[in-house]
Parts: sequence; C-alpha cells; structure tokens
Amino acid sequence: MKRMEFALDLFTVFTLSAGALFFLAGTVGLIRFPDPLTRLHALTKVDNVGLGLVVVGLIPQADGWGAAFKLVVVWLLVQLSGAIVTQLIAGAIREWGPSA
Amino acid sequence: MSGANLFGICGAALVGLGLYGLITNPEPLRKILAFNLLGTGVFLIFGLISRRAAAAGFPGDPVPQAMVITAIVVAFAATALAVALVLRLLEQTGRATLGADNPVSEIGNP
Amino acid sequence: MSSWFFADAGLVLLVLAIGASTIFARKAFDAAIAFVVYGLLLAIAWVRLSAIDVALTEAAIGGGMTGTLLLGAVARLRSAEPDNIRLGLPVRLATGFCCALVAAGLAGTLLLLPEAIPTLAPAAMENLVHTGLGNPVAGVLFAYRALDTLLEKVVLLLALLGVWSLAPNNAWNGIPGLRLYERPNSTLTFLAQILPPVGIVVGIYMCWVGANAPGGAFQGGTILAAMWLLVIIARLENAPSTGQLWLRIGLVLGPAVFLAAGLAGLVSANGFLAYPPGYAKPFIVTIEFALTISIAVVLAMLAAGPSKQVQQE
Amino acid sequence: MDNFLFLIASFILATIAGGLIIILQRPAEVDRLMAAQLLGTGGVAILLILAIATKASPIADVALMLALFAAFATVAFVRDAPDPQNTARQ
Repeated sequence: MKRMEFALDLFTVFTLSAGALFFLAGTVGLIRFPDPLTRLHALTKVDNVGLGLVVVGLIPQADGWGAAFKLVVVWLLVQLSGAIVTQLIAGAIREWGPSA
Repeated sequence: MSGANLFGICGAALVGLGLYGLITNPEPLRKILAFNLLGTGVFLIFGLISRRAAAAGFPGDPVPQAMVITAIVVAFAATALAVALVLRLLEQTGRATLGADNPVSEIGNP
Repeated sequence: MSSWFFADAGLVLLVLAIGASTIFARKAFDAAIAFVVYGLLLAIAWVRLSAIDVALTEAAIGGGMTGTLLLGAVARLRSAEPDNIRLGLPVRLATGFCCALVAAGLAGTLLLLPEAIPTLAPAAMENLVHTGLGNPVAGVLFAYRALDTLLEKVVLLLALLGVWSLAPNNAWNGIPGLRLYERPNSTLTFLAQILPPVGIVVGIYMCWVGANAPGGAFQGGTILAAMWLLVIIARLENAPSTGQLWLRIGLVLGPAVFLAAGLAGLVSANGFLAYPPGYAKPFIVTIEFALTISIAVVLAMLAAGPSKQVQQE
Repeated sequence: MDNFLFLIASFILATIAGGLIIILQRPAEVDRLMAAQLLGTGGVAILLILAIATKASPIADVALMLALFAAFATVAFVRDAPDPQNTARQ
C-alpha cells in the first residue's frame, strides 16, 4: 500500500513537472515567435498539453472519483473552447492582418 | 504579515489607482472602467475583513462575502447603465466626451 | 500557509500591474482587454482569500460580462471623434499624489485594525442548521439578509428600466441594439452550437449546488445569460423585443417569487421574509431557482442595451 | 506533496505573469487578446492545483468559470473587429 502511494506520488511529481515545463515553453514561444499566428500556435497547443499533463498528474491526488471526474471535465471544456477560440482568433488575423 | 493582508493592501492601492483614473481620464468610458477598478479594490478590502474574521477557525466570514457578491452584481448593472448612457451621448452628439461645449485642447496647463 | 506567501505576493503584484495598465493604457481597447484579464486574475485572488463564492461571481461578471460589455462599447466608440483634452502634467502629478495619499491612508488603517475584529461568522455558522443549508454565504444571502438580496433584485430591474428608457421614442418595445456577428455558418456559429449545452448544464449545476457548496443563483444566472448572449451574437436566435410578455415575466419572476415567499412568512412564520421552521430549505431552493431565471434574463438584457429598431411583425 | 504542488503552482503563475506582461505591451490587438486565452489555460491549471492542494474541490468550479468566460471575451472581440475596409490602425 505504502509502495503504491509512493509510486502514485512519483507519477504526480513527474507529470506535473513536465506540465509546468510545457507552460514555460508556451510562454517562451509567446514571447519569442515573430508573428501572431505562430504565437497563437505556441499559446494554445503547448499550454493545452501542459494543462493536460497537470490534470493527469492531479488525478491520483484527487480524493474520490467525483473530484477526479471534475478535473477531466474542466480539461475537456478548456480543450473544446480553446480549440474553437483559437480558430476564431486565427480567422481574425487572416482577415484583418497581423496588426488587427 | 499574512497573505490576506497583502490582498488588503492591494485593494487599497487599487482604490488609489481607480481614483486617479477616474479623475484624470477625460473619456467617459475610461472613467467607467476606472470606477470599476476602484470598486474591485473596495471588494478586496472586504475580502481582507472576511479573512481576518476567520481567526475563530472558519475559512472566512460569510457576511462580507455575501455583501461583495451582491456588490459585484450591482456594479455590473450600474456599469451597463453608464455604458448605455455614453453610447446614447455618442448617438446624439457624435462625441463621447464630457468636455466643455467649446473644445479646449488643454485644461490646467496654461 | 507561509510557503504560499511569496506566491500571493507575486499574484498581488500581477493584479496591480494589470490594474494599472487598465488605467494607463493609451487606447480604450487595450484598457478593456486588460480589464478582462484583470477580472479573471481577481478570481484567483478571491480563491486565495478562501472566498470561492466571490471568485465564481468575479470570474463570471467581473471578467466575462463586464469585459464583454466594455469591449462592445469600445468598438462602438471607435467612430467617435477623438478628443484631445488632456490634463496638464502638474495637475496629473497633484492628482497622483492625492490618490497615493488616499491609498496609503486606507492601507495604513487596514494594517492597524486589531487582528481579532468583531465577526458574525460564529453566529452565522451556528444558525445555519435551522436553514438546512450547507453554504454559509447562501445562508446570509437568502436567510439572514434576505431583504438585501430582494432589494438588490429590484435595483437590477431599475437599472434595466434605466437602460431601456434610453431607447429612442420610436424604438420603444423594439429589439435591443446588441451588435451581432455578421457572417452565418462560421466558426463562431459552431462555438455557439457547442458551448451553450455545456454552459446550461454548468449553470443549472451552479444553481443546484449553491445550497450546500459555493455557487448559487448569481453564478448560475450569469452563465445562462452569457450563453444566451452567445447564441444571439452568433445569430442562431433573434434577440427578443423588449415588449414581449414572456421576457417581462422572466424579468419579474424571481423578485415576485421572493416577495411572495416573504409575504407568506407573515402568515406561516413570525415575520416578513421569515421561513416556516423546517421548511426553510425548500423555500430557499424555490426562490433561488426563480431568481436564477430572472438574473439570467436581466443580465442578458442589461448587456444587450436599449432597443434600437422597431419590432417587425 | 503539498509543498511540491505549491511549487508547481507558483512556477506556472510566474510563467503566466511573464507572458501577460509581455503580451500586454504588444501593439497588435490580437496579441492582447491572447492574454485572456493565456489565463484561460494557465489560470485553470493553477486553480486545479489549488483545488487539490487545499482539498477544496469547489475551486475546480472556479476553473470551469474561468474557462467558459475566457472564451467569451474572444467572442466579443471577433464580433467587434472592424470592417476590412478601414484597417488603418496600429
């Protein structure tokens, strides 16, 4: 039992660290990339992977299935709205130019 | 000093910032925005009060929290009314400023 | 707790920086978008203050609704003649100094407050069992200070009356002049088809859990209002004309039910807005449900603005 | 474990703060819009970690709200973007 818990904790540490690194990468991309479309790409894709890793890492720490389920629901919602909103912004950039 | 105090000080600073924007910004819309900022500063101060009362072992005092919830909703209603007024002003006059009838380019800087 | 201190300090600095940029931004658009970000950040700050009910309200109304309202207004004002009235530097400096004094005075007062200030929290918690609720904030809103909440609903209706009365004479009872998205069958249409079902479920969930956990009529109603606006903006549904009967019924339903429950208290319990012992929770849940509908309608109509065009029927 | 969660949350907060400050300096409006979206993902991550670390699952509801309303700001922007004819603005 103890060993199981330790393994789960190790899993959490690993995935959360990876998630945090993805967030860092996203921000670096946001700052360094030259034009809005690539920045958008850095922002949404990388950060969504980061959030996904954070959620996966948090699931073993959640008490009860309800809390874990809620984590996944939030993640799915962010994926859904994030993907569509990115399309919207990208469409706006294409139509009105990068300076819009 | 606890974390809650930090948010209280932040609230006080936001009140100052909002007040400054309210006074110095000539555009009515920016004034509305500044007033909202001032309001959130006051709410944060309520948050500190709520947290202070937590000394008795509760996560927070529900009374100030309920007041802040009410206040946020009322602030939105007031903002909506103010924005509608500004837009009506624009419709009627083609301008959205509260300046004098004869536009003065600089006030307070002779 | 102390390990959180530096993170809290960072959060506070960030809130202040974004707040300052809403004031000092040169263009109105920049200020409005900064205000949206500011509202969303404040939600995290409220979570850190253990006020989750407030965090939910702030994210929904402070960030989402107010931000959208301001962004819409900024877009309209783009056509306004620019006005270059600017205060001179000495006046700005003096104002800044005075405002800094106000802020410093306020902060000083807050820090000088005794650590153990009088609180109603124990009393609020002790009597919560009588209401059958598990969420103390809901207890304050709907039991201890129910009169405030009732009057707040009246204030919302008054504000809406104010907004509506700004309509031109010939547009009274017309359709609100909310800006719509021009193109049909776009990505936005897709979003407006996908998001509202999720949003409606979340809204009802918020209203439902409000009795026992953070949430409630305000938060639920705001989500419903936002989803309705989204559907209208994407042109999947027409904005209703302000004279429509169902709309007016929706507006007053919540306050009316609240008032009726309050008057029933005169007969069945010992005063106005008193609930009969043992039945407090069903009363409160009914009121909250009706209020959720009314809040959704009022907030959406407030954001939609005064009517613009005469109804075409 | 709580200390580790705190560390990660602070780290994500720091990266978001950096991103926000830089983005809000940019002249283009779309860039500024990304700030809201950045908070839509990063803020959600912070809140979810907080929910687990403080064992208060209602905080996850706040994350839900954040995700819903961050998208809403973009809707307002796309709706209000000016006509392609007069894009003469910085």
